Amino acid sequence: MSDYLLEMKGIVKQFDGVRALDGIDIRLRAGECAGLCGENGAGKSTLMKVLSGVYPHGTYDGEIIWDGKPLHAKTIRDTEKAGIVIIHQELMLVPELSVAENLFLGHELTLPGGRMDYAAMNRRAEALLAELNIRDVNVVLPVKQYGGGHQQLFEIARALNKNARLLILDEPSSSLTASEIRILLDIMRSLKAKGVTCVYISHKLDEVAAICDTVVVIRDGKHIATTPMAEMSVDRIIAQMVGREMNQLYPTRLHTPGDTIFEARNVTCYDADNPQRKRVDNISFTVRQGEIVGISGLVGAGRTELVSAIFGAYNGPYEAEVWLDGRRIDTGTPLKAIRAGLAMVPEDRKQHGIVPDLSVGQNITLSVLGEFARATRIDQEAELKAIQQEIASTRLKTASPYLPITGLSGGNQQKAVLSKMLLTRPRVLILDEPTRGVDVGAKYEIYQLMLDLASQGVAIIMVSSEMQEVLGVSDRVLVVAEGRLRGDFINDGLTQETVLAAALDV
Amino acid sequence: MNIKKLFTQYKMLALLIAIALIWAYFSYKTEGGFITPRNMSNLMRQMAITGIVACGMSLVIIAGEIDLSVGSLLGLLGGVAAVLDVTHHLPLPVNLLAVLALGLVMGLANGYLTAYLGIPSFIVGLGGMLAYRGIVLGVTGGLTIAPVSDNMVTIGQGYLSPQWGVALGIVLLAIAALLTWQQRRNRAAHALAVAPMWRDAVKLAAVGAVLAAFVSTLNAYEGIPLPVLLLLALLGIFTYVTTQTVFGRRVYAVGSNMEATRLSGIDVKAVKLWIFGIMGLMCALAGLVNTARLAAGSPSAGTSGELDAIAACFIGGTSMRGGSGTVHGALIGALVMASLDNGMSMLDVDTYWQMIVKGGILTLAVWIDVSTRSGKR
Amino acid sequence: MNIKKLFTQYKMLALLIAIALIWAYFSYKTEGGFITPRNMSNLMRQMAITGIVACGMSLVIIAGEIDLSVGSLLGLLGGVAAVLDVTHHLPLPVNLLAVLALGLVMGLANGYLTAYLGIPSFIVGLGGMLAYRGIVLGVTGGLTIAPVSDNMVTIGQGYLSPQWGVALGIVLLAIAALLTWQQRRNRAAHALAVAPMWRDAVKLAAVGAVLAAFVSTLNAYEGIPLPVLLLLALLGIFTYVTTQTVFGRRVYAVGSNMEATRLSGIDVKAVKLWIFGIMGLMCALAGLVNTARLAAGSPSAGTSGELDAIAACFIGGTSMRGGSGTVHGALIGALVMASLDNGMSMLDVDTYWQMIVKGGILTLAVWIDVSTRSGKR
Amino acid sequence: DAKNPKIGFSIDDLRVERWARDRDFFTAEAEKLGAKVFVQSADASEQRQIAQIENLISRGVDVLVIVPYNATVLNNAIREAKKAKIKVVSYDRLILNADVDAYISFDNAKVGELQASAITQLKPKGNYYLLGGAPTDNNAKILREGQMKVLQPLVDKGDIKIVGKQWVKDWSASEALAIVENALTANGNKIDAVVASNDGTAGGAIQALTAQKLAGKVAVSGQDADLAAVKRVIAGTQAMTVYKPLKVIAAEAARLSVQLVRNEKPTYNAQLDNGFKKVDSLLLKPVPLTKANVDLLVQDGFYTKAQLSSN
Ligand SMILES: Nc1ncnc2c1ncn2[C@@H]1O[C@H](COP(=O)(O)OP(=O)(O)OP(=O)(O)O)[C@@H](O)[C@H]1O
Ligand SMILES: Nc1ncnc2c1ncn2[C@@H]1O[C@H](COP(=O)(O)OP(=O)(O)OP(=O)(O)O)[C@@H](O)[C@H]1O
Ligand SMILES: O[C@@H]1[C@@H](O)[C@H](O)OC[C@H]1O
Ligand SMILES: [Mg+2]
Ligand SMILES: [Mg+2]
Repeated sequence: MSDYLLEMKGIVKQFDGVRALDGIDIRLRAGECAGLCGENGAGKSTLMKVLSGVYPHGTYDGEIIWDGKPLHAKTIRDTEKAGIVIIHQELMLVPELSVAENLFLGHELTLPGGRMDYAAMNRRAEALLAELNIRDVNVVLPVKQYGGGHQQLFEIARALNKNARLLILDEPSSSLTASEIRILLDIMRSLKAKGVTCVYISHKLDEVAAICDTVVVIRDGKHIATTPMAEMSVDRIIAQMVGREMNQLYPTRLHTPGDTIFEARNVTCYDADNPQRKRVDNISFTVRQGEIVGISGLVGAGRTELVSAIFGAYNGPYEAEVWLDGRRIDTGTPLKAIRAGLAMVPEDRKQHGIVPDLSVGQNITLSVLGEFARATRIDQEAELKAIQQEIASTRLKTASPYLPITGLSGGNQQKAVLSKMLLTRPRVLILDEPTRGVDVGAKYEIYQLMLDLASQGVAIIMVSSEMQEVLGVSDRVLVVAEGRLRGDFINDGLTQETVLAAALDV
Repeated sequence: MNIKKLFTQYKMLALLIAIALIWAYFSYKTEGGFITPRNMSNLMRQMAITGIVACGMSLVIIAGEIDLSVGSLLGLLGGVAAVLDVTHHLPLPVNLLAVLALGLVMGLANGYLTAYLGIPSFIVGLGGMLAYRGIVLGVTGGLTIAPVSDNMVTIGQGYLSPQWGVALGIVLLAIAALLTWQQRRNRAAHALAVAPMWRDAVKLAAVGAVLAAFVSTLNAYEGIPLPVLLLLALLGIFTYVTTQTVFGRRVYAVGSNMEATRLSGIDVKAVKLWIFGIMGLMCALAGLVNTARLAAGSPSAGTSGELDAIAACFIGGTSMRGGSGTVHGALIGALVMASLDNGMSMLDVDTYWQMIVKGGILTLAVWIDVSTRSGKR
Repeated sequence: MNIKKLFTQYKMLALLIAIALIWAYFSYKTEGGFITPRNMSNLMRQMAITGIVACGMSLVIIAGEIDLSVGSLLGLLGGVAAVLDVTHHLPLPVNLLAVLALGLVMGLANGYLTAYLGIPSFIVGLGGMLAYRGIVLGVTGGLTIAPVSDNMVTIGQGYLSPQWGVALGIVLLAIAALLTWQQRRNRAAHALAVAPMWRDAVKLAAVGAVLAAFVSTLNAYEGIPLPVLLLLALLGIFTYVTTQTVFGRRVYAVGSNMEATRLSGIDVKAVKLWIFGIMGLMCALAGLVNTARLAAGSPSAGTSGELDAIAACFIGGTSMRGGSGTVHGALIGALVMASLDNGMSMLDVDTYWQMIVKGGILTLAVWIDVSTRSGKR
Repeated sequence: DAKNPKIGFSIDDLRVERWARDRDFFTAEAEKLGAKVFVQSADASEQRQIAQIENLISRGVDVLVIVPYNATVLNNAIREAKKAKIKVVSYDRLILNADVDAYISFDNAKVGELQASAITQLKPKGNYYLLGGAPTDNNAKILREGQMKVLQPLVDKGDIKIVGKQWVKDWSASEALAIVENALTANGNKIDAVVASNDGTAGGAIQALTAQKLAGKVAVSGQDADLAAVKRVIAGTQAMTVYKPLKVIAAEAARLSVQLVRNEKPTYNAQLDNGFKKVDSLLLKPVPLTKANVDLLVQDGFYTKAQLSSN
């Protein structure tokens, strides 16, 4: 027996000849909590998918030693049996089934004869959620009734239910707000106390620093270093990740906002399922030219609804008045909104951002394709030139604009979606969680881009669940809670506590 | 607004009202001829085959797939049953078992192609539609195989004796009462709003009334036709499977988010395989009833049966995208279609009008469903 | 392994090889009868109607929708053309315009129901399939409308004179050369790897050979049949639209991720509306050719034409989920199906075998496509 | 060539029982005459039939024998045949508006008359339902004309009442079943006779009657002497069928085809107008068949005794 619970040796994983993992070796001791860090596309998720049997034995090269024995998993079942449990980066819930059914999916409790034991499952589900301090959830309702934040918590509860020996969390906190993250970290501590081994992947490095014993950094599919946390700092992790020093997480703000150009009045959104319930309740606010307004709030507060209603993209009943340059404009559909000078980068990149069958370049020009039309034909040269310019200015990493966009890492996909919207040359740019799942390097570049745009006079509205980011780049911070506007602060010496208090004050 | 909400909440309500309207109209127009026990009996028998297929199809569609081969498969299995009966004089029970087994195997074959070889089910269905029809033609030599033995004919034309019918009605009512009571208890246990007692009582009374009407009407003619009985049994079984069993819930999971289901360690391929297996079984049953009804194995039996079944599912509120739908909805859908067919042909409406009306109703029904659905786009 | 990669890269290659094998086999079996100019001419004419519909259908499927009503719509529009010709003696050009306009309008109606009322296109198609067939029956009174005027018959049975055929071949070759040259220049201008000159030369030579064989074979009989000419023109137009125009790009985007496309400020409903409009136009063309070919408007014309067209698209590599596919692929798919039909019927294969083989080939073709596709699951 | 001619036989739908027998008799006779036969079944699809005829032309047949699915749509296909100097024989059903060389059939008007008069003898008074053939089949219309020739005088006299009439698409039995079921319901079972135009549709009708325990009580006609129908006649559930000696028509047709290829002059006994020209025709005599004279079939070798008695 070695002293390691897990050893992965020389793991190589290729997609169509591209090496996503290029001979990675890592080792974990029992009871250890390892942070797995790396830029977007470094191969973190892929590595964990190899480990958890999503990519079965034989579809990768290298060896996995689990508990002293080689692990040849053919399916997820095999790894779960061994005690390896993973929470995936993307939500993996079944929207039509109830919360309880989701928590037990694949491990249903049954009565004799294959019948579901609903009574037992519902009871256990309630208990599990209570452990996570979630009390406002009815476990017999379908999961689709709950928002992204809640769903992320369900995922965690489901994993806890499986009695893992090794728990892998792939960006569990990207759609959680501070208070929920705190609960998550508490749970991880108690798991650690129980001797559960963890792998924690996050781009929020302070979380890694807070919870992990060791830090494993990978870059371009290669292992860079494994270091005890005691010898590390956030700055050093970043340095290992990006391969250079980064002494600043947020660029300096140099711009000064001008006159008020944008105004949203009386935005009210009703729940699509239950038109009686208001998800956004009569919110009005203004934005000045060249101003960055951050919108903060708890998960489910209604921020996404607010901005999608302004952009004409909310799919439920709503009312909204939008004014630009003192004139009322019609933003009834995204098309009208874009024509009027608005642009929005949506929260859910996969569902609402990228068009998977188009290439990187075609994604970038999708909104402004008409501009390249000569008579009926697209002027491919002009289009390519625009694409290359955009790729250069956002420092989007792609081997060629002709590659399928699905081959890019999350951060680079995000940049492509951003580019698409920037090409429409908006006066008002709405960004909903613009850096969700984006690595530090790319984040910095996105912030820089925002500041550049602001100094060119673009009004920017940024919804973000990451408090530091809100405080780091905004000129002004709005706080939304339970669909209502709870605060409007100038970001000058503004503290997390003030914002949080407003968000919690109900 | 409120009506819309009501419809959203009780999807079936709209359909039941539609059926009531359709029946009222035809009854008025035929001076009561439409609602005579005899015609009701006909109507039920006419819908039975589509209904049986629709039971299986609703599972398939809930799982996010489709099966276009069922019409041909039904024809093939019915044809085989006829050949075994007429040419080989196989005793009925053996024949039934053989045909059911064959149906299961062919269904599993469809499932294998879809789930394990990854061929989209639409294509597998399209291919099967041609190939199975070809095989029927080969098996029957293109001829109508007749006359089928009397035993076999009974499957299609027999009746449950009136006393048994009454007994059945009472049992069903008792089950309904039991289920309602259980549901109340469960909802209470999970702190969900429990409907006021009177409402459940009214509901039960309604169920009782419908059952009484159903049994007495059919008894007033000859009793409950055997195919209708079969359909009732299937309704019960499928409702149980889809709402109470692990397999049933996994069917919804697969249709709603296959990737998530797979990553939960569920063998989604096996689930799909079995769904198609069940579909094959239903084709066998439908094929047997059809052969019994025609008292012959016809090489063109079941032609475009898949469309009727699919239409029934969609009218009954099963979603195109998978993940939601009910078996009783599909059967109500089948009843709507059968009522239209029956009523219009009693009124001697020209075929072309019949087709136009059916096409229109199908579209209209789904439109109403779509536009009252929540999260609409 | 290398072969697999080759197939993955040149999807059409597998299909072309398949066609070559099929043709070789039939030619051998019919002692050369299969590849006589006369039979090639027949073959092309027989595939024309499916091909025309498949052009439109490939757009529809790329956009993530499906249209099951095309067979009936084709029948309806053909029937209307026949009635206008036989009963109302409308001059041919007026008749053509009227039918094309009607096709466009009916296609747009399908599109409106799908895009604006949100009814899934599968249902709209199913409803339309019934309703339009009903209308045909109504319009023709269930009778075959004949005889159609000679002018009209020419559309289906006429030929392009041999000299014009040769001229056409030369023009097409020149266009191919021009496009190749343009492409080389473009790739060079953008510092992309340019294929070695000899490879492009070989490619062009191959195109030239195919064109020469095509024109000379058809000329050896009577010339290029007009429906085939129409199909060629459509191939050109659709290829241009899908690869070079804004509209075409949007069709792919809508099919690939409709929500993201909508949020990118594209009027996805309008795009869908027009796709169905174009589909309607294609049905009108196909209906006209069909009526001309039958020299009559028949109430059952086009029955199950939708299945042929859909099968052609899928065989030709169009993806079920939308977002990818090509028009030339669909036409090659149509050619595969037509070759099988034609060859087997020349060989006197029993119908039932023909159906089995067709069903099998369809499934097999898609299986090969699926299993050689990259990013497979 | 003239010595060993190639014959293309294009049949509407081999799923209709009689055509399979026609095919067998025809092929046997033609081969005796030194010819080779290519058979194609269009399965009730006009498009397929046209394609198949074109393909037969490509195969270089000398004569085409066609049972049209749709009598009116073969114009172009036959023009192609003529261009290739191929003779065309219309078999059993007359092809309309086209240049056919010969037509061979049973006297269909006579068949209709036989059906109607057999039924009127059984049910001189009462409610009649007319179950016609496929609307695409010219014979269906001639049959109806023949039937009406007998029925119209009785209708005028008020003895019988026609309570409904329908055409049955593709001669389909299941379509017939549904039509009669609903007709029975609509008329409260008050139907005394169903004049069905062939045995397939009669089978459907009788199935509907059986469900109402009316089989045998309601008089049903038919034609073709399909095996199942003959058994029904023996059992008494079907009143009559019309026996058309298929061996005769098939043999005559084979002979006629070969004669046309060899440029010999066949004998005809009628001329029928098909809208394009007066077609030389050979019309054979149908025989009414009831329980009384089923033995005729055994004598003719149409069926064996075992076939008729087996069940
Ligand atoms: N299914 C796939 N097909 C093709 N390429 C893939 C696939 N999955 C991942 N890749 C590629 O493998 C590389 C590693 O991706 P992976 O998702 O592991 O990155 P990551 O470190 O998790 O990034 P992020 O922080 O953005 O989540 C990327 O270049 C990605 O494009
Ligand atoms: N009951 C619901 N029905 C349908 N969709 C919902 C429901 N609740 C939330 N969602 C959707 O889920 C997504 C994420 O939900 P979340 O709870 O994060 O909402 P949110 O109001 O956008 O929160 P935030 O203020 O964090 O942006 C949103 O797009 C939201 O529209
Ligand atoms: O014999 C009948 C034939 O004359 C008719 O044309 O088609 C149907 C057959 O039953
Ligand atoms: Mg990742
Ligand atoms: Mg949000």
